[in-house]
Amino acid sequence: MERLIFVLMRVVVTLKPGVQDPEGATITDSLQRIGFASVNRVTVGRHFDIEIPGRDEDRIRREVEKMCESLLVNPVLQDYHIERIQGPQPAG
Amino acid sequence: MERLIFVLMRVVVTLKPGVQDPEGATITDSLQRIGFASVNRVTVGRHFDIEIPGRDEDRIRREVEKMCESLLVNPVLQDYHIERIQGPQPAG
Amino acid sequence: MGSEPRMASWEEAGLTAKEYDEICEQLRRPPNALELGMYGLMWSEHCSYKSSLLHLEQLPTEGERVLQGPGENAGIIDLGDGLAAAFRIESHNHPSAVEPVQGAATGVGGILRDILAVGARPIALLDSLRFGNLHDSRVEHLFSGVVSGISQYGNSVGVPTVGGEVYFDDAYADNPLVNVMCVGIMSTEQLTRGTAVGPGNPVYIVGAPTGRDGIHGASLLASRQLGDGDGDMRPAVQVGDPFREKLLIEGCLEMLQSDAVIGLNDLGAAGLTSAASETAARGGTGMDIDIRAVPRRESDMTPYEIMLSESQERMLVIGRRGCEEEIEETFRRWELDAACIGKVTNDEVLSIRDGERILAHIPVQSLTSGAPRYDRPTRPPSDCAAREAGAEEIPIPHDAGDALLQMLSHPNLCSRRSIYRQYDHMVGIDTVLTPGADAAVLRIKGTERGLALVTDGNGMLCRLDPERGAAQTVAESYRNICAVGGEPLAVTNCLNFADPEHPEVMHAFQQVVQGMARACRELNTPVTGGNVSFYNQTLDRGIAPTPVIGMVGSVDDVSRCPGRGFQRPGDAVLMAGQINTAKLAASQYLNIMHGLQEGPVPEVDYDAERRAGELCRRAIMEDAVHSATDISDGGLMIAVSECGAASDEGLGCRLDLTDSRRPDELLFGEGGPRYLLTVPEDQIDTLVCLARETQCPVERIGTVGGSEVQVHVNGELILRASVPSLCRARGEGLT
Amino acid sequence: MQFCVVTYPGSNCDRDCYHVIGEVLGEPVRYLRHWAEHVPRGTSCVVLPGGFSYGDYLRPGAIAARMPVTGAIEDFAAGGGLVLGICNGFQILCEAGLLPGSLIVNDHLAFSCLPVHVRVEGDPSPFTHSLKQGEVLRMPIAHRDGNYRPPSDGAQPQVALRYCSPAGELGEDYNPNGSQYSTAAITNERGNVMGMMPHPERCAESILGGEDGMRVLQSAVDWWKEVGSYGI
Ligand SMILES: Nc1ncnc2c1ncn2[C@@H]1O[C@H](COP(=O)(O)OP(=O)(O)O)[C@@H](O)[C@H]1O
Ligand SMILES: [Mg+2]
Repeated sequence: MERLIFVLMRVVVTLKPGVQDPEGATITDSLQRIGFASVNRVTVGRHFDIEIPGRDEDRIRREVEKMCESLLVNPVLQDYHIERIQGPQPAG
Repeated sequence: MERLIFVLMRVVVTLKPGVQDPEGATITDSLQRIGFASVNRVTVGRHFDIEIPGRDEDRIRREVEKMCESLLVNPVLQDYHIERIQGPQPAG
Repeated sequence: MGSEPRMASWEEAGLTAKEYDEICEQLRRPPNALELGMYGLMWSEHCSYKSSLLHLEQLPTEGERVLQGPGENAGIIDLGDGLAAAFRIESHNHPSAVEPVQGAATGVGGILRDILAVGARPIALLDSLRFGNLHDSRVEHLFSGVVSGISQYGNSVGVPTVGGEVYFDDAYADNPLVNVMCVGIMSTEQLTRGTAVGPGNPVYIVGAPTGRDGIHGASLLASRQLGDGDGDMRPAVQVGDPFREKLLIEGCLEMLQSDAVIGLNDLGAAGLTSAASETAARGGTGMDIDIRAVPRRESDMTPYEIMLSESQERMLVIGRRGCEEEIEETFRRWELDAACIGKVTNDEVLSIRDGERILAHIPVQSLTSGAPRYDRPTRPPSDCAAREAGAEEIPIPHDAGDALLQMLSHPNLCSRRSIYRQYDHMVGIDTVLTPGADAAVLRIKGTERGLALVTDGNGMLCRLDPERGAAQTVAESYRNICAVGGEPLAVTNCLNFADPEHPEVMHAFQQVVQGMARACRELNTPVTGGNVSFYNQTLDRGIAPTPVIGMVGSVDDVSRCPGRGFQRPGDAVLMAGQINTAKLAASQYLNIMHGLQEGPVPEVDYDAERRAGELCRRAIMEDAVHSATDISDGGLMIAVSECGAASDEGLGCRLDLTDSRRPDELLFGEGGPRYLLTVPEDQIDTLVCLARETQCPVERIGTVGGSEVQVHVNGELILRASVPSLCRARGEGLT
Repeated sequence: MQFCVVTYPGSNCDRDCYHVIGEVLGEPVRYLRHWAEHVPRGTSCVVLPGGFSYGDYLRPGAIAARMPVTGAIEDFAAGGGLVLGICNGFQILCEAGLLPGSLIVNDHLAFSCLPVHVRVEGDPSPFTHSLKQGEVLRMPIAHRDGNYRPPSDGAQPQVALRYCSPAGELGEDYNPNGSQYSTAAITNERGNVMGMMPHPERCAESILGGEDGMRVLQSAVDWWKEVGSYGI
């Protein structure tokens, strides 16, 4: 029997430029207050690490793109890009 | 007058292995439900992009490490690593 | 004067050629680009009410309890004992359609600041929502997003969301409605008007720095319909910061304890332009503002952007000269920036400067009351006759129990628990009756008294008959307040309509206002304020006319407020009011079971309404009832089922009716004031006396007991359902 | 018995706690602001109220835990003073390391505002002093991040309350947020610091549908009278 092979992709989501980031602003403030006076700005983003079976990275990337568009990313407020973290390897 | 030079560092925070990830589990579920049946697992993490003045990247990296330890990361639940996104350049 | 290259033509400012000429005339010169932009916002439909004002003048706005009527940031009514309540409702429909979470969240933020602006502490929120059919995944996305936005913002600022309503109808598929009402409480001395008086007094902008977000929100997003190019408007989407809002609330309320502050105004639609010109207009003064002093989020913002930005979580504070330090210090303690951006003047002109350079110079009255007013053409709808069709032809259901379960599990009638569970409805520890009751009741600490609050709207009725539908909406709110023992006091309203330039829409608008005006006059609930939202239309599909009423009542003794749940076996089930007039026409039964939205909408019988309301209220305040509810959407059986489902012990009841009408009409018919009361045996006499005194019919229709709802008509058992099965059905609708 | 209620920026149950302690419990109470560097002398109990300190940004309780007053509260607790963290207050105490473990997002991800039942557990603490082990209380919860996770070193915290059925049984069905072992409240080893997700101040008056919350607060007062301090 063939073992399943997985690829691990990371979707990195950031706020669109110009969109307000109250969380980032509050974190910046707090860092300054607790002694990191020089911090100029902190912005917050998130990522999704997606484990998906297959070997064909192009196909997988397109699949992940579709996931972003249908669920993971809010196109009104967020931008994203996809990074490969691990190439095909047996599931962990 | 000299212009301030900034470095942009990214702190990538991920859940420690074994920590419950209700959000990741729900997203995995939803993706499967809306047609991405093959997705094996999604985990969720976040990142902080920190703009900090200076040229000395080593010093800045140490500074950012201190921020992680004193506020940004909860060591009970989270791991982190620091990436440089942009080297020294005038503030944007 | 400075010139702004970005907007040159009146069209881009959202104005007509005639309006542009009018501006030139009032200014006695052509406006420059910045001035034109300011006019564009202030004369937009959203800010100027240019299509609606003429009609709104019909509304009754005065009453012994009214301390402040329309025109201010919120209406205020006197509660006695030196206390007053401020309240208002506002829409955030367009922003929520573009980005449901943030659109709804910032809607909550906006209405909170209106209440804060009159000097009251916000104590309650209510949300009135409309969406298309939930089977559509796009609608589902809007629905869950809106609920989560309200929950995120309201919970975080610590103002409980104590009630609201939600309906699903294809009419809202493209244009969801998100109306939020806020209620605040204050001592009567603390009434702060949004006025700028006293030339030389400093003007502050407090809270968030001004950003590029929300530019053109009022003129473009809220004052015209959504079209294919919505994507382009997306940069206007704003992200709410409830944390900063909470600090603003606490900071401003603390500031109002001292007399260092003369006036407050929120920065909402049309941002600084509107806040400055409206406070000056109310005070009969002018204002001189230096935009250099305005804190900004981005360094390269133009004066145009600064004056038109609708960035959230900002307030305009008119201080007293000499108190600058106290003002700045108080806000600093709340971690808020207070920047002095100018001063009050006596020239009745709004001057905008960049340092020494004057950028705009406009008479205040020209921006505000100078806006045009339109008497837009109206035309009754052409398909009126078709809607009068009767309900006679529809088949009588084989199994009334099945029909009941089907009705109960419909999204329009089912339990709303999955929504209000996500809202903190208890913070503030005043919520005596939580969501799920006919009206929310909040106690007033330190007294026995309380406030009863409700929102209500019915687009289906208003589409069938705008005038009667609007009157019925007011009546339904009235019933909800009476059903918890409250005395209805006053009304705020949000009028959600399609394109006012369409004569049929304008006709419905005019009819709705007329119906609402009559009902509010008859029921002695003056209108203290409101909001109009036009252009809820996508291409040629407009929403149903949807006036949403927010009503405030006063409860003399909150310890008497009953729930609607059955309490004790053996209690008599009584019906009070217009007992035998319910019809299937224009009912939820026709809508849900037969897909028919038709039939004449009944006229409100105001005498019957007042009598029944008084009976219910007095029965409650005399502690004669164990439970009370009004019978509304879905008719008698839905009300009875809700009483069973709300019973802590899972009690049912047995009803014995004598009636010759069709059973479905008897069980599910709607119309007229009807209250369902449960009364211990030894209090039945009290009810009989009250019935005589109030001249309101009361009839015993059954007895509480068992764990089933059973209905016997003329001695024959026609419906039987276990209380757990009713609960299950009610729980299914929104999952 | 002198109480202090802490107000962090974004706290929103501070006024509720203040009202209940002063008007219902009838004990002296004052506010303590986040910049304070000391807990006032004579204070017996500090209450960290619910709400959204710092907007719950970053992680609930994380920023508040780094404010000066939290350090002062740590000293106060070390000296034996009583500390009660409610909801967001519980989150702050975990973030500050005064209590072990952490509170993550509810397993169903949504905010939940509803009444639940909790069972009093065995380990002694001033806050459960007057309650019987196994007794069931009804109290409201209102949170999005109440899913308790014990520390990763395997140490088991002292549990004061667990979510349960009205009859006191434990089980998935009665656990509103996925907390490990249905944990609703824990104390530190000494027992003088307690964190709880349910809101006792929301059920301290019968007009609001119950008075079980009073029993927790009254416990602390009784304990103070009967046992006295931990030596402050
Ligand atoms: N969107 C909402 N937000 C909060 N509470 C709601 C919402 N929708 C409905 N509710 C609550 O659910 C209950 C039932 O609502 P509804 O069916 O409109 O009541 P009624 O038929 O008595 O007018 C009410 O207590 C109402 O306040
Ligand atoms: Mg009702």
